[in-house]
Amino acid sequence: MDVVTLIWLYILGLVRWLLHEAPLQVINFIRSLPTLIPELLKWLWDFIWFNFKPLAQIIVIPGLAFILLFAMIAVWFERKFLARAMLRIGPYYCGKRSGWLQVIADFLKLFFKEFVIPDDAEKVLFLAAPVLLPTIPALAITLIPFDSNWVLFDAGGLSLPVFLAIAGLAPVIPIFTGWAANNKYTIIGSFRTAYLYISGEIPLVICAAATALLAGSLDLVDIVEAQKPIWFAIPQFIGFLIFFVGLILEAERTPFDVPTAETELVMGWRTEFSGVLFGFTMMAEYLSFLGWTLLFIVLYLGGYLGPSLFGVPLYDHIFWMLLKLAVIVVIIVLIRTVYPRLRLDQTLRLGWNYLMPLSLLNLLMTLILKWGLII
Amino acid sequence: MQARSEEELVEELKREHPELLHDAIVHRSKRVSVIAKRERVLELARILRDQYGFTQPVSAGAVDYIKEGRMQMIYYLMNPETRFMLMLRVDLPRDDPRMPSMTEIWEAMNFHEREAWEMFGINFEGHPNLTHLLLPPDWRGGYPLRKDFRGEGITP
Amino acid sequence: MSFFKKLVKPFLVVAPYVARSSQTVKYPDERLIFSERFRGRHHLDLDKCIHCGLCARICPCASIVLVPVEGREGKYPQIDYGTCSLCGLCVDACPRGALTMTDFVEFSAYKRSDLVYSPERLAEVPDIKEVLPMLKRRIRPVLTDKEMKYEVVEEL
Amino acid sequence: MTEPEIKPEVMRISWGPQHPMSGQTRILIDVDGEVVRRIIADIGFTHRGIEKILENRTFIQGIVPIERMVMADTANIALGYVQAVEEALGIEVPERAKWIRSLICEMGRINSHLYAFGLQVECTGYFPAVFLWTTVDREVLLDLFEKLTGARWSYSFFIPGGVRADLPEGFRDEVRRAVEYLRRRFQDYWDAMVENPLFEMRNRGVGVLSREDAIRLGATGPVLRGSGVDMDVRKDEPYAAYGDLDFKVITEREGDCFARLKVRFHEIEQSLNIMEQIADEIPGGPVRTKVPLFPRSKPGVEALSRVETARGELGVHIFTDGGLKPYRVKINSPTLRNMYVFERLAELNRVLVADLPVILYSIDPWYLDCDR
Repeated sequence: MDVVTLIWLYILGLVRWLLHEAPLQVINFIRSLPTLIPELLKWLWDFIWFNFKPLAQIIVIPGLAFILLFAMIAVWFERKFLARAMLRIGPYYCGKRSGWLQVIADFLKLFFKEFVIPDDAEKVLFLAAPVLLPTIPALAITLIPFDSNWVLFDAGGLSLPVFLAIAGLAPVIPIFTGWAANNKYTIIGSFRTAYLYISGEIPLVICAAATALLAGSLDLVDIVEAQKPIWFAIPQFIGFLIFFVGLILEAERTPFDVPTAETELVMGWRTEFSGVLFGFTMMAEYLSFLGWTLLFIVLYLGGYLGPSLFGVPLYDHIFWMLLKLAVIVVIIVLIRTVYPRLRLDQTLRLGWNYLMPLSLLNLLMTLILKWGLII
Repeated sequence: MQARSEEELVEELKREHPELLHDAIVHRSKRVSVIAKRERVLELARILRDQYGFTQPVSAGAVDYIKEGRMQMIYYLMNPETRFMLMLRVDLPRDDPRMPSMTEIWEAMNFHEREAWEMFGINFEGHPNLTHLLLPPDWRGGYPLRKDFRGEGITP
Repeated sequence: MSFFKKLVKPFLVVAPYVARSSQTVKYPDERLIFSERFRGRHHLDLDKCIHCGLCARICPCASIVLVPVEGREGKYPQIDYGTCSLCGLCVDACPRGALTMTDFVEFSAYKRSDLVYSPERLAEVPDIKEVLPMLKRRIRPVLTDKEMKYEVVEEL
Repeated sequence: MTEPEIKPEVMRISWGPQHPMSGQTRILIDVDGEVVRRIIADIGFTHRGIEKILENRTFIQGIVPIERMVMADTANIALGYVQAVEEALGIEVPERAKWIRSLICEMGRINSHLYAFGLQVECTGYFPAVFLWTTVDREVLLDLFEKLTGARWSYSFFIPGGVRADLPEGFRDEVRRAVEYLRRRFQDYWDAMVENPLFEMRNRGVGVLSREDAIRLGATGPVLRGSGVDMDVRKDEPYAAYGDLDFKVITEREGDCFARLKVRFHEIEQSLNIMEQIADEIPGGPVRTKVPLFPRSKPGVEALSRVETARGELGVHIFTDGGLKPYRVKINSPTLRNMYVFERLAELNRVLVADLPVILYSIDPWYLDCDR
């Protein structure tokens, strides 16, 4: 048989199939549709849920979008709020009186500005710092539970110590940045950072340990769940206050912004950064602020738990977390309008002489409380 | 040994230390001038500070009398008790303007003497740090407040 | 305990300020109404000027020069606003009141030579809409109370 | 200035002129860790040679350049010069003009003190509210200045023989209203700032200057009065209308930055009292005597006038030679004296790097005044 005959046979067969069998199959398919569609949707949902939920977490909450949005809103709010306290208007022309576009404009300006690397700087370290700086708090934020099953990084029941360990890495970078930039202001600023972190972090860790003790778990989700009867802010009032002060101290906000004291050290360890490098360090500041605030909410203010009426929680949702975050941010910005900066020695005295003994006292009280509960 | 009024102060100064000063004048109330001899001005200054209570230095500056060929260095001093302003004047020849530094007695004359040095070219012997104060360190244009100073072509 | 009281008190003082109206004048949109004596740029009445040149002599900044005007006799003052300090001594010195001061303070120009105002230019008073095209309303400073210090006037 | 040698164990930091808080000067500090071992003030960045400029201006023209010495406090500076000219030329001033001069001087003093106040707050950290509040409240005074003199900053309002114009219609009521307004505002300053415990921590016991040291080092103005010496030219040698006015010389014992701040704070209160007194009791009469536009001096006259500016005692010593211009004008500026005190403070106290801006702004430097 030659090729032409073969083709003809094939076409004939096709025509026969179309006339005899295809209509039946179409009818069958249409008949089975009502059962098929839910199956299809379920498959699609499972596919999205299992494959894209981590992706959504990475991108939306607590991922990049949330972090960037938080930094933007915080910057905008801070500028506008401070301006109001100073009887000014604040950003006005860029974005219809509210000035919200100003933040984006500033970000674009920082992004496209030329950045300068000093001649004598240690270039690798100098350039590594702005990259590493936002990474550490961002990594720590992944451990925060935004809902009972909304944890990006499962640390196997050890998320609190892992958080503290990661956050404890943060001061290392300012220290070697200050050295790498080869500037006198940066070196003084970096040493101040070292002093400050040590004095602030130890009370924080002790307070966090007390909450873990009270909850009986090192997992942040468990700690939140343990707050269902009552938020830890009440049984641990001393720890709550210490953690609040320590959080401002760790985030380097006024009145403890000693390492970047503008009136003394120009910009502290950040003096030599410009353009996009400076933008990254600024973002890192807001990120570490965000990270510590979230931990504060999780440990003391009941995380994602809603307000409970007679022990029955109303509705637990991410929304509560964000609301609490907003309240804390407002309070910390208000503190900035009201207080001047403390000196380094006064800050250290506060850390070692007051926060540290008080946090130990708090731990002791928690132990006694826990012991009493067991008995 | 406080003098009560301006006239008494001047009389007493003239009577007690005629070898140290040329003249002493009362301008008006609370304004006294003493014209000292250049060689022994340090002794007079020490007496003024320790015995007459002129412990507060105010300022110092010079005047260039080009026609008379002299420069006059004026130290403005203050007595915190009586609130008299005393002007201790020292006449210096214009071609050789040098005198002992007063920083030994009134420490705060440091800045003012540095200024007089760079503006008038008066040499203060024994000044701890006779460098430019207001003018740039590489200033080579002469002495700006002298009357024969011409501003052209001296910008460094 | 008084320490904590003191610690909290600044919050109570600062917090009401957040709700208070701001004191900013949004300049190109709003502009203050200046007082009667305000010393802005000059206005020259060409008919009153008697070419005496007192304004040029008394000017401390030497920014007034007498120049001839086309179609008129005598010389009239020309003011260089690059150096003028708006002290108003020329207005005081003028024996005939030919020079007066308006409340225009907008001098900006692209060239230095544009800051030199000829007598003809001084003689004309510009329209505010030409000087500030964005201007919408003016503001009158009033001292009423804590809340409000500026009162908005819609007229132009 | 050529730099002195550096010891090997210290680090020298050039603090300014490109620094957020240094102003137009360079301050070299030798630091050993956080402790400042030595302060070297390298002034002269804004030297304009005002003394030489004045030799080339007639007596009336000189008012304009000398006013540019301190922009926040032009009235007092101009008064020093004008009084010296009047004394050298033998010009009488009518009584009403003297009272108007006092009024403007006191308003200028409040203006300058408010500025100093705001800066001292600014340098203790960010603490942004109060600096802008003082700026807003200065507007009240500036509006008054504008109504009276026609300019908001450098008025050129005093001329030999009086002032250039009388008070405008209804001005006395406005002064009274402004005084009322400012008094009310100062309560907020006191509560938010002076009584703020953190602010007190930053200022108390910092940069202490004892009474003896203040006199020995030639401090002046609020720095001297903050150390407990009640020297005030307005009381010692009353000029303008100060002989007839009732006010107190404010002193504080401690001699630290906080004492200087409190001296300024209470001096503003005194100035407000004086403003009210003047508004109530100002006598009538002419405000200027006839003085030729180009007065000719007598040869060989000299006149030293002293006035109390916001920063301290200003002396203007005019020498004449019989021409239309002064032969020499010597200006004893207050900031130059206080800058020397600032230089020595590191030796008298333990000064930390963080205290440096606080101490610097507690002496209220105005570098244009310092460099002239």
